[in-house]
Amino acid sequence: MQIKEYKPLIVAFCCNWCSYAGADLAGNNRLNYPAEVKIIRVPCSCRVNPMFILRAFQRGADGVIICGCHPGDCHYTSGNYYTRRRMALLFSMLDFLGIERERTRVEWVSAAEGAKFATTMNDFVEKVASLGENKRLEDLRCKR
Amino acid sequence: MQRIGVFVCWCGSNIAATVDVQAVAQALKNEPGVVFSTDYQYMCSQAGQDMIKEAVAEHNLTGIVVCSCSPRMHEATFRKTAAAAGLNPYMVEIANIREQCSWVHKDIPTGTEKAIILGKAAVAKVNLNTPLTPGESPVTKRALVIGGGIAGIQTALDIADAGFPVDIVETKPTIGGKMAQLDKTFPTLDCAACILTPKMVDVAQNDKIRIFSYSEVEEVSGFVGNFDVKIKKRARYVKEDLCTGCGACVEKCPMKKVPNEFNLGMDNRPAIYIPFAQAVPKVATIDPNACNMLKNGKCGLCARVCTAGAIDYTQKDEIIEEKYGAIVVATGFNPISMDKFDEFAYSQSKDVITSLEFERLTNAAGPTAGKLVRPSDGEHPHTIVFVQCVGSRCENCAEKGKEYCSKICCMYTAKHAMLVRDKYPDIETYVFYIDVRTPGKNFDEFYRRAVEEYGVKYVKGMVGKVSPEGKKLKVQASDLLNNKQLNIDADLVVLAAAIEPDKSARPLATMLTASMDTNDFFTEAHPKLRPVESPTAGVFLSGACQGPKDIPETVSQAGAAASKVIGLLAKDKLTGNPCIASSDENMCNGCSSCERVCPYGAITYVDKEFRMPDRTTKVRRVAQVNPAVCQGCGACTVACPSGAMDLRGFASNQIIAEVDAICK
Amino acid sequence: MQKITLESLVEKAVSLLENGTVTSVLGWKKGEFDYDITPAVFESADELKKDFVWNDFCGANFSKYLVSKTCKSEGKILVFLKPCDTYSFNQLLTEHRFDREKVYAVGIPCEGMADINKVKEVVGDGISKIESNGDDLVVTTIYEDAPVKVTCKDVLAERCVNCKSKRHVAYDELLGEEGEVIASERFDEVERLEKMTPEERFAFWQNELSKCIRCNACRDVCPACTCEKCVFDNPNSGVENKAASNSFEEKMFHIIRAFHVAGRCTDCGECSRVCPQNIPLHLLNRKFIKDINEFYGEYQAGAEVGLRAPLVDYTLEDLEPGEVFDRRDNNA
Amino acid sequence: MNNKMQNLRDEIILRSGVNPSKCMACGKCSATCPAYNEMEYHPHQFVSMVKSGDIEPLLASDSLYKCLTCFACVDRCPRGVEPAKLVEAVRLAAIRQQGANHLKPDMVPDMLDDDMPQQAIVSAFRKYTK
Repeated sequence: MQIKEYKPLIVAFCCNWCSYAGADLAGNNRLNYPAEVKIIRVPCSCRVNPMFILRAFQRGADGVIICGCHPGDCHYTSGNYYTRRRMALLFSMLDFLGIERERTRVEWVSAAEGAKFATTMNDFVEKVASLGENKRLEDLRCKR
Repeated sequence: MQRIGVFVCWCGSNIAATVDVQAVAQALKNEPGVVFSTDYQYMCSQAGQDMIKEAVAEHNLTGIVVCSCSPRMHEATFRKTAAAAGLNPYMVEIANIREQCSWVHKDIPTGTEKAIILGKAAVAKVNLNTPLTPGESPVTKRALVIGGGIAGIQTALDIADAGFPVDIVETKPTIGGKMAQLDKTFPTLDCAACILTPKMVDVAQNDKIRIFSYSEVEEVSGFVGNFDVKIKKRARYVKEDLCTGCGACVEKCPMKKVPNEFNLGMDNRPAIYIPFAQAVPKVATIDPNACNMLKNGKCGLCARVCTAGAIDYTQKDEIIEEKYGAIVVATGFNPISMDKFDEFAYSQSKDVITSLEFERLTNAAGPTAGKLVRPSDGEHPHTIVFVQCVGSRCENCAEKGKEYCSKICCMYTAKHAMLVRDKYPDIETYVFYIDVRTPGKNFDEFYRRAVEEYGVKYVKGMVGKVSPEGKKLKVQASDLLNNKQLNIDADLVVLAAAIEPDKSARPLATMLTASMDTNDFFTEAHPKLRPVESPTAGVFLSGACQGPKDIPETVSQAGAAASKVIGLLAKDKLTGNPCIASSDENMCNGCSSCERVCPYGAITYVDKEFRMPDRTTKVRRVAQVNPAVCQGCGACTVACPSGAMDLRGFASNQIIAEVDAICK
Repeated sequence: MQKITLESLVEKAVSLLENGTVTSVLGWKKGEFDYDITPAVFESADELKKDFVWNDFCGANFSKYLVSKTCKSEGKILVFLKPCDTYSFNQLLTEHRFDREKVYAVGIPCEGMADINKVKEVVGDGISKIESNGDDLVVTTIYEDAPVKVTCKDVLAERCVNCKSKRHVAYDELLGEEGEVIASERFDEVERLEKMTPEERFAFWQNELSKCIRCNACRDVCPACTCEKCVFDNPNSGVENKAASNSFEEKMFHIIRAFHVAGRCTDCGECSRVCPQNIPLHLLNRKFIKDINEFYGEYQAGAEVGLRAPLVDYTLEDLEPGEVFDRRDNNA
Repeated sequence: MNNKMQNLRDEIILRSGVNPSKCMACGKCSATCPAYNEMEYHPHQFVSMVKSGDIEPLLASDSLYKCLTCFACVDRCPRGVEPAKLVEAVRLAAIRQQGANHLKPDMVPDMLDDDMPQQAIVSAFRKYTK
């Protein structure tokens, strides 16, 4: 019997102006990263509601990463500063509830950092894969 | 229920090589709402677009999903296609299966599987799309130029030339800026005043241009096309409309020992002054920190000699409120302070000067009437050492210098050395350089002439220290090409100080919500393609406030900024981005969280009456979004605890639908 | 144990009603038992004299009631505020949730409220009567003939053991003596949890939150949860659910609720007081408060009207989300 | 550059913590160096020669012992290259070779005279001896 290799499911929220463009650049430069990463485009990282993150975990995501412009470079001048506070507090809370802290991450990726995008995703997928399936924040009804 | 058409693009082999496009089209056929699904070699081609239009007509589609390259590439194209087919352009969603799929994954099963999931997410989103229409706002046909240097002057002249009124706000008593302080200009060596002052006169005489000199911008609100600006006109204690600029008051003023900022403190001026002969407006200004009459009421001489009756010791600062459609920032630059560069002995010796001071020292209208002498004793110098890159290209000394190349120093230093040798062939001139950077029309030829024809001694290397000894300045430097350490007895040392943005730029940027880089230079909307626009709509950049620039570059950028302003003011109405926030008044608590995070001040509150289920009425405070100001970042949607605030085009339920589709 | 007497409160309320300053009074009323005190609106001196109560079980924070009370009635309402209630009062004012002009706030001192569960631990079930007597509570049960004496201090509610302030930050009039802000040890329990392994923490919360029956009492009593419509009741929010059908939704509800009140929660402790399952919900809020204090500087919601809550603010030098853990690991 | 030199270069860079690639060849280190005229190779040459792996001549040169470690070059360098630290690392590489101590105990008696502070000899001994 062949054992199916465990592949984590990663949801990446990317801001339209920097990180989504950075992801495009990774594509332009043919830089590989795992296909388990699925990108959702948002106008700014500050559009990402904690509810979206929890929803993703509920539906079976194993890791959620939020990418935005570097602090100071936000297209909307200050959106990512709010993201930074919100996510620092939210991730700390998830950790407080015993959720593995490696399952969540915020990374600043500029439109020029295609290579950083690919490296970040490779690294994130590897870390999440080593944790195995997300069992602490899942909804059994939503299991595949 | 939507009727969705799915169009999967091959992009030649760009997508088709790693994604089984037919399988994707087939798989998406079964998604809820999808009534038609197909694939094609080049969806963005005319034939591909026609295919979409036909399908819309044939299948009565209400939404479109294109699985293709990045939406950053062709979203606009397909929105236009949808509009041409009679659909609302915002009923289109793109699944990015090229940059974020086929190009990053290698094998077909993986690529295809991911492409299908991305397609499903796009379908899930389109199912919840609603037609969006952009809002419109009027345009005030008047421009504001902040800064009256050559950048601001050129921008204002060009805008006025197109027939639009322009106001210039300048903090100094006169326009002219740094260029007015220069002697000659490279590479043609025409005198700065000769080419600048006619432009200043043009500004003064143009009836479309108003000059607010000795003024500053106090407050900016509003948005592109509709800025409300408060300008503080500082009291100059002279009635501008009455003063004829005759100068009698300047001559008679008994308080003559005020350091003259126009000559960088190298000589003195009276308490009432006109910065220089060609000043515009040519109006006297009283320095309140120096004038005895203003300080303790003892004098009043200028009022007695003024035949025009222009002196007014009771004048107060005045606030002028005006509406503008566009704002141009032209705040310019300053040389950095040399106080921290102890090794060059700038604060120890009067004979160590900056290049800008050197300009004044050689200028016919300067403190020495153009005679080049040592500032300490007025003697003729025999050896002059020029040091380049002082404070520029500093990596570790952020508190001291700047990391960037100041760009203009190589050329003006060559100019200085050449002019010295031209006028005083007996003076030895040394230029210490790290690199000589001359990328401009006729620039390198100019530098070579300095070396070859004028005998300026260029030494590759840096000066290590300057120590005043008696009347001389001992200069210790390295000559890297000859592998020697040089010791030169100099009479004058000229430091090519790095330049930095004017200090007024930072608070101004905050007022304008325009972004800046870490060096306080204004950021352009795109470094290559939109170099004269700020990311903040309606704010434009002219001159050195955006980065170091020489005069030819400044003037061309000033013209470019003007043409962008003209393009904006020529419109009667602006159409906005329809993907903006909106608040559901039935759910809004009026708690102000959204207002506090909005970077654009787009949210205001009104008290509104609501009918309650028990037929009573209730007045509640609710948020309202100004569609012309909102840029659609979505910060408010997360700040809002009740979920009353949502973002059109990226609505919460749409994003959740995408999450669900991906995690299914 | 309360130093201020019932009589002085009633007297104040009656005089304000009679001189026309207020038209109604928000106060406490006896419920089915002596210890289940419910908030009530009184409109006459007779009602006040008959039903108004004030004892060691008057824990209810009235601030939230002002949201609905002030938008309906025309006249002013008198509200009695204990020190911790005044923080919620200010926070609601910051958020423009009620009309200050329609409120007459009387600050009253509080010596800490009793927790009926702690009383029951001592005397057992079947309590038929509780009376205050100096520093003691005299409890009569249906099973015992003689009443049992319980020292108030021993049955003080957790939030009162860790009282953060006996100072009123808002009032129109103050009865009794003003107290001080107290350097409490309220974060000790949060710290204890932080020191556990993630597995232990997960087990702790799994155990606690699985008790949740989604009665929404925590939300309904919370002075920060005054939304016109809660996201969990809104079918369009994407997260609507009325009952927790599994462990995820319990967590989802409590995480989101804590996040929504983060930076706005004054730590009044009402959520834990009303929880019928005795889940220590205040720990979630305190975790956010502790983090905010550590990451962005000390912040007490409601300390003043108009404060900018930390989540709608930022500085250029804020901590990166990834640094949160580095920092904690280094401190540990 | 042979393998041995490559290793030596990497070791020097590692030990000094200096990144010679940051050098923009302005020569301010050499311009400011008080021991310039005593040295065969000057501070900027140390940076450039270490960068290119041309280390053998440096190891053999007396310049290693002419540097006063006054750190003027470190203070003035606009790029934060810190040439003095590089010189120190090369010096260490030299004296760590077998028998390459620059100052040997039997040389000390000759150096003793009334003008020379003994402390200077002790610190020189520390500096120039493995």
